[in-house]
Amino acid sequence: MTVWVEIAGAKHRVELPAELSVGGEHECLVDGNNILADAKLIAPGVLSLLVSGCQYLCTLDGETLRIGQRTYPFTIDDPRSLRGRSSQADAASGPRAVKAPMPGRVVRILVAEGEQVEEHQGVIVIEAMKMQNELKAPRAGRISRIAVAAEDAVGTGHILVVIE
Amino acid sequence: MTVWVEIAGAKHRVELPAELSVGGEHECLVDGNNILADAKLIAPGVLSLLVSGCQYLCTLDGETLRIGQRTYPFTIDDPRSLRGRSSQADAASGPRAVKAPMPGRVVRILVAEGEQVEEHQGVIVIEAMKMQNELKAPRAGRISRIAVAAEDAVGTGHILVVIE
Amino acid sequence: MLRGDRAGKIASVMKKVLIANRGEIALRIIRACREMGLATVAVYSDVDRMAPHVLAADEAVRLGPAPAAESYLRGDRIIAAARILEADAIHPGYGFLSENAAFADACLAAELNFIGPPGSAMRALGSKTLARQAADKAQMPRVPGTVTGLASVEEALHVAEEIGYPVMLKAAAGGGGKGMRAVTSATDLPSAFAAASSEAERSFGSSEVYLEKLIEQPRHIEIQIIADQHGNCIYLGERECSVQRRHQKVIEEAPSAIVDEDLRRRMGEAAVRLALSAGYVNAGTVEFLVDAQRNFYFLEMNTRLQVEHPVTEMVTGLDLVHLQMSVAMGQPLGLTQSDVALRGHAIECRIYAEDPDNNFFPSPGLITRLLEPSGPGIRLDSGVYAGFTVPLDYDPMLAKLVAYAPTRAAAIDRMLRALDEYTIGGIRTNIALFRRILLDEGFRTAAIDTGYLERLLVQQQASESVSPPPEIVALAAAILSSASVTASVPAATPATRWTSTARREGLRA
Amino acid sequence: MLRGDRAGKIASVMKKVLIANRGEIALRIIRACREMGLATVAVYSDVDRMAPHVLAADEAVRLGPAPAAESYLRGDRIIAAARILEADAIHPGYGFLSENAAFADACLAAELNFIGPPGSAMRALGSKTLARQAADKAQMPRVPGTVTGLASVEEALHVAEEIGYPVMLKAAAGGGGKGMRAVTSATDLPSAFAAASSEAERSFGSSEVYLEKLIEQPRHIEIQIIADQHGNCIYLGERECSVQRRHQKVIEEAPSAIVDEDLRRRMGEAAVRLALSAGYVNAGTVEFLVDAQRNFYFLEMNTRLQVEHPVTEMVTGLDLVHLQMSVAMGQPLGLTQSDVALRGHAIECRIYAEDPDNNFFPSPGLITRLLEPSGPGIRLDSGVYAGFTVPLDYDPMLAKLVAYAPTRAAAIDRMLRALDEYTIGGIRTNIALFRRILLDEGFRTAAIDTGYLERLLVQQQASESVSPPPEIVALAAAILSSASVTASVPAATPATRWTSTARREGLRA
Repeated sequence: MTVWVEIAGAKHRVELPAELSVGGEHECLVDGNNILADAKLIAPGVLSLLVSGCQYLCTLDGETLRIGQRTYPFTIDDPRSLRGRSSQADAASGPRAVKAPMPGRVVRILVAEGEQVEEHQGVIVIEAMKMQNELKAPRAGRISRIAVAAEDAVGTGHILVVIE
Repeated sequence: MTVWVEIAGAKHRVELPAELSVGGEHECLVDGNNILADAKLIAPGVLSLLVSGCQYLCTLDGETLRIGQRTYPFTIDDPRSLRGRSSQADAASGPRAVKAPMPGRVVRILVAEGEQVEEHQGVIVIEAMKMQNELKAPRAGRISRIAVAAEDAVGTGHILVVIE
Repeated sequence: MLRGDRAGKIASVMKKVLIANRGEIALRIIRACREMGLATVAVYSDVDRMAPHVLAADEAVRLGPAPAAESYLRGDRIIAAARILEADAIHPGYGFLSENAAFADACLAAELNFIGPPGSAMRALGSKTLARQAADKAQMPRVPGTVTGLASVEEALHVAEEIGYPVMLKAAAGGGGKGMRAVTSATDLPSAFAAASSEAERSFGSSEVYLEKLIEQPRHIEIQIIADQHGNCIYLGERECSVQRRHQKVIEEAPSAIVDEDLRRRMGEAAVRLALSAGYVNAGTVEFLVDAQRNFYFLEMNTRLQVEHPVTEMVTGLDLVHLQMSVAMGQPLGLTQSDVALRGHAIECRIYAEDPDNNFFPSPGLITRLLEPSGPGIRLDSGVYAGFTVPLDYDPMLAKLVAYAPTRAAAIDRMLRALDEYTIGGIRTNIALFRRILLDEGFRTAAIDTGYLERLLVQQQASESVSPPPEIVALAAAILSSASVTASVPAATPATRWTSTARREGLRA
Repeated sequence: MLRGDRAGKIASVMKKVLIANRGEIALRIIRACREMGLATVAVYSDVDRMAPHVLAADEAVRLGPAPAAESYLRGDRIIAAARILEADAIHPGYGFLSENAAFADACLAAELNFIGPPGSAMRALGSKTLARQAADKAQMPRVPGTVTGLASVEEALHVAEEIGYPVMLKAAAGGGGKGMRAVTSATDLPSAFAAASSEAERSFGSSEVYLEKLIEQPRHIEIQIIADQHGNCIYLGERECSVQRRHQKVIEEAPSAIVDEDLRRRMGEAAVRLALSAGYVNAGTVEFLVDAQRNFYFLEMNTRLQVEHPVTEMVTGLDLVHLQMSVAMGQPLGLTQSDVALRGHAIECRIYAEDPDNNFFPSPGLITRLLEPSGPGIRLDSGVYAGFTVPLDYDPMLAKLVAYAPTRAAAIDRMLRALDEYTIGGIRTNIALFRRILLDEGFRTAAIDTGYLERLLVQQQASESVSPPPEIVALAAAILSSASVTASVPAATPATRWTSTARREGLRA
């Protein structure tokens, strides 16, 4: 099985044997280099990787890999993976949505539909865990839509305001 | 759904509503008595039961229920349950098997096939976790079969010796 | 100093305690009750039915919907629950109703033992301006400035001239940094006064502000005291809480690296004087600012158990919640000042559900995976478990991780080890931030003040020396991702329809 | 007292430590190394690839198949692994090779720093008969009896007559209760002598037995000592380990309820004299029997870190493994006897995979569920996790649970609270047994001796007063059973083919 992994802007080609489950070491190819790895899944999302005597305890959390105390955001390019490439929707031009970065409640809407806003101007305030957070406009433009009202509960990624 | 539960020799008829999953309290019938219960499954096998203000944290371990620090072995009489009634195989008369009470290795066999043994006479020694354990004959009789040899690895419930 | 016959009668029958709080502190108090043979009643809002404090209690009562105003702040419902379930005492924890004098009074009126100071002491020491007057009476050094609210901007200009710039405007009813403005010259004062007043009005319903000399790069050091009903009051050493972000404590430690025996005694005796002057009973904390010359200035008094009380427990060997209960039962302290000795060093990290990489946004939600540190010198007071959904309605503290060791350096290194063992999956936390602080030379040399962390956060983060090679990272990512898609067998412990429903309910809330 | 130039050279370069052990003690040592900035190498047998100590280490090396004789006892392979991975020190933990003088010598020969006493000190104090001779030289009280093996039954009869019955026959090379016989009269001695000799021959390959006066209902109390390479040696108070089953410690505590300052000093000074007389370096324990009149008698010396060292750490505030490392690096202790003070009380429960309801049969296997205690005053040194398969090849200790509190009574009640929070599912454990002991009046009044637990176990177990009504038990059983059959949705975190394979592998082993 071949998987492309993108970490910190660099793409790596990783070839894994079909059956890693049989005990002992396995030959894996990373960018063409042979790595003899003893990989054990300790629990779902928790992997112990033993390579040349070094032991790495790796945990998966969403799209982030953690090894020791270091974290590595990554993307996978594999048709069988649940995670595709990162979305290209947030392009630089075209309408841009202000989305909720966390679950919360809408406290105040600071703009009106049709209003012109500057980049980094505050557009909406949402509250969670006793903290109010003012969300800013990602670019200058005109408010084309306000998708929520004060007191609304919103989830992560919920579209709040759209700027054209 | 009706379930018969046997605990410490007493049988209880328990009627549960079909859908316990909807939040809040539910009417359950135990031996004909109505109990208003708020039941929440915290994790597989871990239940928080709230009845008349009292909170019981209950955990399931095999055929044993634990509430607080007390444990209650029980059996369920429900066609849909994975656990049937407890096996009736270990009757008082007829051939009796000496089974391994834990995984281990056979260290010594203390009897020979055809030998007469007394009740509580040692018949076999198995070892696990640096402890040797001598297993005794459950009743007097003749050794009709020795199913293992020294150094064999055995699992829990594995038949070791049969006494007729 | 006894609180009268009635209180005495109440105190004599303490068998069941209602804990009017949630999260780690409710669990911590339930544990103390269990250790003392006291039955426990938990209270909960709709989103907390499966919270750890409910699962740990003998009895539990629903208070109402998620918002605190409709649940944990409903003193009437809490008192009603206590009466129905025949609890004889209420422990308020910290936050919520813990410093509400009217609630303390209402408990007393309902013949419930409020485990905390009497309402009168709370009133005398709870308001910042009243507390400053009490501090003056107790001959306690405090930051030069007004002790009452400023009537006008003219008065503010006059006082500022007298004590000298820079000065600080503060809301009298305030806390948490709201209604505060630093002012460096007379020209800036009028606009700052207007802004602070209106922010105070918006935040606390009172526009009253007062003015103090600004202490530059102060350390925040506080004294833990405990007083019984018989007039005994002692101090249990200090805690240093200078590592703060937006006036919220992030790391606390005991003892402070800059407090010696003499300074500890002088601060401690001042704190005890203040407490005794107000008829204080039970545990309390007197907060001070300490300047570079080790002058200390009274800041305010917290009339309750503090979040950071465990570091004091680690270095004194005492249990503050046990002491709170004994005192509330009318027992004498059983300790004199000379019985209190500090040994070793303890550090506490407040583990928050927030994302340090993204403006510290809160991060409530389902905890999918939890690996907790333990072993020598480690104490974890946690309020979550794997499978629990952290509600968005309350403060973001998930747990307090405490490390104890013979020296400050060893405690720091032990904390780093424990942080390495700590994994909370599914939500973002500030665990990695602590690693950064604890490796920073400034923190390690105790060169800290209340502005330390904000300065650190604007610095470029140094990359760590040891790090796995990129091909190992790629390999691990590939294997873990493949594993998650090739899942083909049911789990060893299959989740049930109930669990899934419960999780959906939690997420929906 | 320095171990010569070569040892000095070795000691000066300690950067990476190989831990020649498994389970909780390997993890505990790895944690200490991490806290001290030392890299770690774990070793493992085939059934331990996924053991916690491997997952916690920086590097890991396979030793061989499951049986200890082919893995953890293979000193040659361990030394080879240390050389290949360029470790400069080996910590042996307890058990396995920890008291093997030849292994300590082999480490030295391989220029590896053995973190423990020199082989010479182990030889002088390791054999029971040699140690008794050393104790006599150090003017240490010991149980009256022979210091060398008995040549014949006639000599045995003669000695027994001299010291008076009852007497105890013991295997010189023995331990764990094997080759021991109590004898109350001369008529019984010949048969007991023959039985003890042949049991000693079978168990230890040597039929040598010696004879001691039998101390009736003795307490087992031991002194922790630590010595550096510069001739400094101090004692760190005592531990009481009288709660035993089949000569295996079950509960340990510090301090002992019957040891006062004077007795502690006399026992401590005797222990230090013995250690110094043998050129002892590093941590060690001198075990004593104490009779009803508080006379103490030397029993034996353990030339290694003990299982129960945490209770000493809790009451002294010190870290014994950190001290072991410092001493091995050639550093002076940095502590004098007057720096050591005991504070509060600590109790340790050894959590075993065994079934107290079924003859204490061992219970290895897959841990399906794990809820661990934590919070104030609780330390857990564990060697397992949920999903780990406890191998049947090693000793059954899963974890050590330690409770600390200001008093013995509070520590007992705290331990009860922690035991209530502890759930280990899938295998049987002795958790419930501790509850029974800690609630027993005999234990609570410290009326314990080495026969205490065996006497308790033959008593009828009193049923506890508080218990949920039968209908609640029935309801809970019904709901949990139904839930487990109505499972219809996949788990939130689906297990993968790998996990399942891994579990099958673990179970098959």
